[in-house]
Amino acid sequence: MAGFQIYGAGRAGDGTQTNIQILGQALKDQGAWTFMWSNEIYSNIQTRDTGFALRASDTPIFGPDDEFDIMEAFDAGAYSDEANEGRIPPITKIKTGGVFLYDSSVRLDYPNTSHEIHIERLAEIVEAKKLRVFGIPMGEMNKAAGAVHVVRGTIAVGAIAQMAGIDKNAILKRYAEAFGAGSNVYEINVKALESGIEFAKNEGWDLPDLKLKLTPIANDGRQIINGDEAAAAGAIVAGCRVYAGYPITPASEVLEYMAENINRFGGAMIQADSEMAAAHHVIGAALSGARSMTATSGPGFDLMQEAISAAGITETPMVIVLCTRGGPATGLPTRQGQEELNEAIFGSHGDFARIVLAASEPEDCFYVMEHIFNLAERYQCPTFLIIDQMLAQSSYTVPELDPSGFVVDRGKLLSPEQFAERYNGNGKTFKRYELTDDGISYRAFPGTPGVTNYYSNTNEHTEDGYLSEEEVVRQQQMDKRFFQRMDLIRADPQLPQPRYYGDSSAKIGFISYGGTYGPIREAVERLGEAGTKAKFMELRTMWPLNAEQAKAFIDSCDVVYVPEYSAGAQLRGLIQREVTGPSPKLKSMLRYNGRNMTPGWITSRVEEAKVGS
Amino acid sequence: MAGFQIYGAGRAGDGTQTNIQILGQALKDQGAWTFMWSNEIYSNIQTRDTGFALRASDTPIFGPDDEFDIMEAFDAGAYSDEANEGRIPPITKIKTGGVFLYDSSVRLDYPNTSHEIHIERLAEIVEAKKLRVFGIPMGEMNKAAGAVHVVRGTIAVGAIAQMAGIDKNAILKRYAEAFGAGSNVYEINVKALESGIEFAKNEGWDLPDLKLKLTPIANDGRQIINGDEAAAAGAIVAGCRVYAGYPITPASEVLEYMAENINRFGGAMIQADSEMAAAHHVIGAALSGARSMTATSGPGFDLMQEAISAAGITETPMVIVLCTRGGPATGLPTRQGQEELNEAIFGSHGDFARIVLAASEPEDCFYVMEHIFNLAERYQCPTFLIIDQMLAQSSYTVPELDPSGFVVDRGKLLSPEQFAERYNGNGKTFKRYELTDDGISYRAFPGTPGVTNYYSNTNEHTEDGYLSEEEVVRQQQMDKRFFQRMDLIRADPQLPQPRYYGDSSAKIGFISYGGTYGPIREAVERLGEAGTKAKFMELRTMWPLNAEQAKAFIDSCDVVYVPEYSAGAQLRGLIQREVTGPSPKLKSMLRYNGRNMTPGWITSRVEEAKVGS
Amino acid sequence: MAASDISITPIKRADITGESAWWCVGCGDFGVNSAVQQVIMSLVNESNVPLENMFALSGIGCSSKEPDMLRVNAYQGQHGRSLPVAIGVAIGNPSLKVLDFGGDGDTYAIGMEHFMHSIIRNVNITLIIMNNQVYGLTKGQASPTAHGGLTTISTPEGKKGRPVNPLRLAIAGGAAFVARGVSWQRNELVDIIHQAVNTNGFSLVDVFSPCVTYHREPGIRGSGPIFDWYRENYVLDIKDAWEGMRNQVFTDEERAQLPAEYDPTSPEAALNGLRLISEASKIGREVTGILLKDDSQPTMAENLGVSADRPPALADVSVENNIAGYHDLLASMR
Amino acid sequence: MAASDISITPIKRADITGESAWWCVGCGDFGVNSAVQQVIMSLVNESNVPLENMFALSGIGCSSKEPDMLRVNAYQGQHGRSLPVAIGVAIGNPSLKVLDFGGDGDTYAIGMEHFMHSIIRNVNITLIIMNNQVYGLTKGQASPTAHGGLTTISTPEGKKGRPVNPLRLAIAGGAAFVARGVSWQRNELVDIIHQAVNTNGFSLVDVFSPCVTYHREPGIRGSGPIFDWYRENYVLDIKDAWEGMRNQVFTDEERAQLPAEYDPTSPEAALNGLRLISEASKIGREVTGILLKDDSQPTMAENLGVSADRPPALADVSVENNIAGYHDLLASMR
Ligand SMILES: Cc1ncc(C[n+]2csc(CCOP(=O)(O)OP(=O)(O)O)c2C)c(N)n1
Ligand SMILES: Cc1ncc(C[n+]2csc(CCOP(=O)(O)OP(=O)(O)O)c2C)c(N)n1
Ligand code: SF4
Ligand code: SF4
Ligand SMILES: [Mg+2]
Ligand SMILES: [Mg+2]
Repeated sequence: MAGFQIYGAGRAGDGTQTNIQILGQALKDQGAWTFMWSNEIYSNIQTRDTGFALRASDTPIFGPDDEFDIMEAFDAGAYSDEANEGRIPPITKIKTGGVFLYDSSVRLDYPNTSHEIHIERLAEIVEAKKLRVFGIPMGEMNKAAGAVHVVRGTIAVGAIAQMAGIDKNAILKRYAEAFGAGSNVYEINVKALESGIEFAKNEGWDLPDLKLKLTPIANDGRQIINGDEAAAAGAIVAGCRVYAGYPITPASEVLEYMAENINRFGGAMIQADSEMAAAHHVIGAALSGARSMTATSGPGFDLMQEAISAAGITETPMVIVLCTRGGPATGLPTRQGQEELNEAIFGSHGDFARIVLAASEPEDCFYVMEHIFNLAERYQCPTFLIIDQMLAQSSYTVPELDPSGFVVDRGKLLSPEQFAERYNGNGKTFKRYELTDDGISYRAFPGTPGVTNYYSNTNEHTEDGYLSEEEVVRQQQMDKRFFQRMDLIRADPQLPQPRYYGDSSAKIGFISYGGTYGPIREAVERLGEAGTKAKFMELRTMWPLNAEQAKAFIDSCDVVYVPEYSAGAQLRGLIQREVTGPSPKLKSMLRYNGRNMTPGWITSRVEEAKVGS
Repeated sequence: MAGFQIYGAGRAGDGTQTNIQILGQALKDQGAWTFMWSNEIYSNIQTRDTGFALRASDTPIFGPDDEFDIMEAFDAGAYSDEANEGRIPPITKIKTGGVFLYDSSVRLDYPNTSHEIHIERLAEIVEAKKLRVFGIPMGEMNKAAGAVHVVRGTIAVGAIAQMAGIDKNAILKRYAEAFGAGSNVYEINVKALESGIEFAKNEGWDLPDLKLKLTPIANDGRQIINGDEAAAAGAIVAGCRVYAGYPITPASEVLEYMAENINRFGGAMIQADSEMAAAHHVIGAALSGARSMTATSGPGFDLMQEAISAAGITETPMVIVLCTRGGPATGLPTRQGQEELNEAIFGSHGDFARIVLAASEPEDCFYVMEHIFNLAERYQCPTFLIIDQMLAQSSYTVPELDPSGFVVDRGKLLSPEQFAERYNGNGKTFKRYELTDDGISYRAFPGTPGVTNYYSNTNEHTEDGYLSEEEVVRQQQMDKRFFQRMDLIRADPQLPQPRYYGDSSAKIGFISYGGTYGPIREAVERLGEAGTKAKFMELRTMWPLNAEQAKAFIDSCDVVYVPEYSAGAQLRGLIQREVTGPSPKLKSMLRYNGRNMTPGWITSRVEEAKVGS
Repeated sequence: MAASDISITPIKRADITGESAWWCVGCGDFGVNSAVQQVIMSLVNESNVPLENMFALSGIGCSSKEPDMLRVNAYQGQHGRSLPVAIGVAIGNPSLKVLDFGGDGDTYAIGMEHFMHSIIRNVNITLIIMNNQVYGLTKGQASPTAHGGLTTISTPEGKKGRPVNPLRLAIAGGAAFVARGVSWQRNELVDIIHQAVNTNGFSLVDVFSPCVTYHREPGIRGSGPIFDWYRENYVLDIKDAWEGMRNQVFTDEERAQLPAEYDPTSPEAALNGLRLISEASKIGREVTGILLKDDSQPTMAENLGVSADRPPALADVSVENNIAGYHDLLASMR
Repeated sequence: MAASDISITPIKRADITGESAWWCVGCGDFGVNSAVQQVIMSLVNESNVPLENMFALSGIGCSSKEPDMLRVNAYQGQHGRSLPVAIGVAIGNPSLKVLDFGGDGDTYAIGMEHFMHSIIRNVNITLIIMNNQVYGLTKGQASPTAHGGLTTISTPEGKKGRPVNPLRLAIAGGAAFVARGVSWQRNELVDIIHQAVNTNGFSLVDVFSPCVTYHREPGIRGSGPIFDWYRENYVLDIKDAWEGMRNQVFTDEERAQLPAEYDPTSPEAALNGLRLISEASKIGREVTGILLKDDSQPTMAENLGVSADRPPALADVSVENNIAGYHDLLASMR
């Protein structure tokens, strides 16, 4: 695997993000696999430090690497904690021998005004890290060219393209796409790009170690997509036709995607008044016969707990994409966290069947939507997909997504024709909660012929939906709805199965789920390369957890690390409950400061553990 | 232990409940220990079958017995499932040789109209159970006396008093209390009571086997109280001065108690617009410096999840009495359930410190409130008390409740004087989230001198409460708020300790919590009497669960039964997570049909297990 | 007939009646149920609305037992949350006739968020509230509509503070139809509900439906008398209210401008209605009748681009038939 | 001075300023913050309100960062939930001056339940909304106050359906004080907030506080222009509104009855205010100024029997001092 990682250190509103994105897209068109993410994104809107990062590789990647090869520095926030708020400046994350490319202008414009870079102040770290420093007076060049401050990033892209040998035309194509070929903005960017290239060329700058050997792809369909978009697209392909949601980071992209796209397919996007309303809209739409879903995060998920319980007892399919972030309460709203597993599995009052899945990268997000909707309708129960902030909001390059294989299985939802065939003229009566042999009752479409007593009830109810508190009735419905249903679910072959990586003979294991996948997989590879055999079990069905599979894996190990973004070690707790109990074999690797794991963060913890033992 | 159990089978609105209650109170005054509960109470208001029951004993009791010695039958609902809704008629629950005392009137008045008892229709069951049948034409006697239909129950009480030898004056005293001595209603009841006594005397009826040897108590202070009232009274004594709540079964009695009483002590009862609002009122009141709490049940608890998370990160003491009932959703709203343990411990998003306690009978409910409030303020975190519907709403006789021992420990809440001493004039600055040596920061009373920057924040925050997303800040606050806090809590000697019953050398164990206490304790005694040694560990601190204690108990057993009112076996899951993992030693005893456990229900399951093994 | 046979008109009351009654004898809700059934029969039998297209919803409360009293497609949901479910149904399939039932606690306390937003969004449903000033099902605590001074188990000293006035809020929010009925006048109630259902947009029918068990006025007990209390002390027919206001509040000149009869469809109806409510409240009365009818605003379904002809619930979701669209969709993310 | 020293008047702006600014340069919220600080200074320095008695709350949103901009006792809560917390504070200790801050999403979308009930209960607090028609913090989706047609990331085809009109709802609910300010007129805003705080009961100050980053009108970009858009296309001063309505809507006779200046304290203010709002909306405008001021109603604290002299927060909770009362309490349950 060859590749590099770039950090754009700027200030909200100064264009850093856009330019890095365009560079990433161009690299992808050239055949690279990319991963782009916000490394420092504050939950506020202002002109403060931001960091947007790009990793590119000649093989697929699913997360960030430990350190940065290149830092584009657009102001002093790159190296200094100016506001003295305990911020760790990004320059500390450049690797030894890395590149520091900065705007050497003496004065900067809004929004970077008064954050000019004083290169002499970094002498120490430059020395210590043996950084290769390149200064370009980007701001001044802009001014001279009569351009705007935000295209400084384009100059930087030009310089990097020149030094790392990235095709200029590939980049121009993406600027053209973003701004419209021939538009004024486009032309300004073309000039800026060229000036960056020229500057580097004139200075004779070169980065031979960062040149990737790539084979440009002739539109092989590879996509750049984040987890939210992938889940939203997958939902539409799976037949979701009512989306209801309330904006919340890191789930808003699902709502926005639906706002843009669902109506074309005959669907509706309801921007609800709250998550509580949204969850109930989902139930209502499901009752009408539509496939429906919502997406949310922690605080919004709290507000959905009552509706989830209602879906449970009324046996209404309810799909929720749960995009997790740092908690509790508002917590770290724009940062990484996996502190909602407990609530997804054990939240809501009362005992009812539910299914909780997890995805690990956008391709997975997309394809799992087929199963989510099928499972939700097959078992008529709340069904959740957990994706964490990094996965939800980072852009990954993934192979072309193929909608053609999706199968829409609506379970025991009777089409008007099926309903007529089953009930009409033969004296049989439809009962919403009929006790059937297979333990699942029929659903139907209200508004279609014969469907006149489709009654769902959050009270305990008889087979035909009427309120009942009789112990026999209760027992039967509970047995059907909970015990029998969970048994059926457990046996369903469409429950996403765990995936295993690494050396199956290894005695060091990892168990995890979600966006930790990329970093752990790489960590396992690196450990292997360094002579430490390791393996990784990626859980995809969190509930019901398949205890036998997990037990087999754990039994085959001497030690099992459980990396997760939760101080409460929620995944580990689940494994204890279902598989091992408290066990010295399980070792938590907890990251709860809102920052992403990287392969090295993981491997170093394995090393520490070794040293310790 | 000697005693008997009476079932009043009537119809909502026919006075059955009132009369049974009065009988119970009189028995208590005579020295009995009583337990009174609604055996059949539908979540609806109408003239349908109800059953109100009374158990009396010469030793303390904490729950129902298996079968009934006496049934007062006020209409045909006593023996027949008239509406054909799958109802199991109460007559099936009379014990062999029991008493069936019924209204033999040919026609009944509202609300029992058209439900007249046809004694000949019960010939079979009377025969099979060898019932002693006593008919009194209560309705007709009323009519003859010009009295009202609802005093039929008083006639029945009179007959029972005569047959079981209960002091008439003790009963009259309670009627006088209820209706005012000398009032018209009182006089009518006196006549009715006397006519019942006369009737039985004239017929020569006698029930020698049900005569209790009691020593009348000269007001030794013994109380008749349900769990809700006990918790509410305990809260006031513990210093609760703002109660906010929304009506919900089985928690409404707490609200109603507060409506009646809190204002006298300078407090306020806010009947909120919803549980969501109520939980946030509790936070607000706590910020103002008041001890505050709410009480709710499943659906309402769902609505509090976001506020709980807010209390978690803002380190605000928040007391919730969680009265559990049959779920999910509306479920069985007036019936027994313990399906909210998971949500109490694992609900809400994010990782934060919390404490979950359980009480087993009203005395426990009362005294535990001292600790709940102290723990909540000492550790500045959400603190819950779980009580189940039977405990919340049934009336128990308990020894006199003594407020004098309550200690109010407000933890690190600085009084105005303490605040002045600590901060004024010495240049020290108050910081709400100060990193202190003991891991707990100070609170203060806004509005008192010097308190001008008391800032609580649901975002991750600096020591002085300002929003921060920096990794170092986050890590410090999280370590303090979660890890350090949970360690402190675990070590607190005021966490209610488990109680153990039965033979400590037994190899058959029970672990449970809440209102199962009474039935299990009796089951253990009966098993012991029948030669099967058994013991019982009553958990009182559910979270953090003391794993060592539980492990020691489990290790000392061959088999551990876990009786609970939850199909999902939530308690057992918790034990697995914290103590054992899935273990063949743990055997669930699940009751999820909304009906109470009884000692025999439990012992028979032990027998079955023995036969099975 | 098996209920699932294609419904054949005319339907009879028994065809749309549930399995048992859940209310106290004498409860006002029986009157509401009876009117509702009559409206359904008339819709099906006279207006050719297929019974299949009826969809009833409710929250939790005595009033919310209404779907248990009926036999139609229905959902009995959570306390205070039937409106957002109703929105899901109405958007999922706009051809359904959505009737939502609730109590005054249900909708005006815990359900306030949804009440206001459903009005503002103008979702095409009819909301029927059985307003009884108490929380009936939880045994009689004061509800938000309890009048000042009402003694209940949660207001032992009498309710303090103002009641919620749902009509005022509905008018201010811009409901398409706003009316107050009373449960004891069946024909008027049938007429009101009928008009409500036939109004395109959000319709509120707040019905005084006395709780004979828990609503206690000093000196009054039981079913009959509480109805009398309402009649004698509490309600004011909109005709009389208008008449009274015309005569007492306005000058002669102003009066000349005012129509003799209150007209709920006039462009001034919103302001006139609010004014009537205020004037009535000054004498401690609540207006009954139709206050507002204005279906000029687009409904929520229209705003979302769905309709009875284009219901999301019946959208074709087969992958085959959508494949070109799906490929387009994905092609945009590269 | 250490903030915890007993506060000594006069305080300066710096004394009540937080640690850093959380808003985009040019954001309307800066204007609101500045006015709020001025009001606090004036309360402390001129009206002898101890700084200790200030309590600021907020939900979540850009606007809800207000407590981070201040240095006073405060709580930054959950999105949409600051009002019920404010109620807890105001009841817990009625001597506190409670200022609640929120956004249009915060309060008028997800917080609607609390908004309406806080008004109706007449809790004695001042609610200041920074109304910008968008969800700023979540990057620009349409909020409930977004005007028809507004294009945002969640309304790519332009917002459909009606906006929430908070003033109308507040008047209908019976708020004690209802006003609309604009963030770019500091003095007027200071005056409005000052009056709001000094009104006993629930006060709403809805402030147009433009989002310069996400509120995009066709052809308009950046900070200055969006303010101009508001000025030129959106707002209507209450003086002008009244003047216009007097002249255009009423007959000569009617006009003779109407005062020349709008009077927010008149008994007719509620209806006049509603009428003004309606008339303005007909020309696509929103009224600014003080619409209503009426503190004749008892506050929530009064209704609950607590007060600044009898605050639950400072009630004596020692067991010793209450023991007789506690014994009584328990004696009743035997
Ligand atoms: C979230 C939640 N809170 C509380 C309850 C308990 N509850 C059931 S019905 C009810 C009030 C009923 O009053 P109302 O809506 O006026 O209906 P009514 O019974 O008077 O017809 C309450 C509080 C509940 N089921 N769910
Ligand atoms: C329960 C919940 N839902 C959603 C969010 C995400 N969220 C944060 S701020 C916000 C909207 C902010 O809009 P507004 O209230 O208008 O404030 P503004 O930022 O415009 O000032 C949303 C939806 C949240 N924090 N909590
Ligand atoms: S309690 Fe009241 S509202 Fe409920 S059924 Fe009885 S009379 Fe009707
Ligand atoms: S995003 Fe808008 S509302 Fe938020 S700070 Fe920026 S300008 Fe203000
Ligand atoms: Mg009611
Ligand atoms: Mg906003």
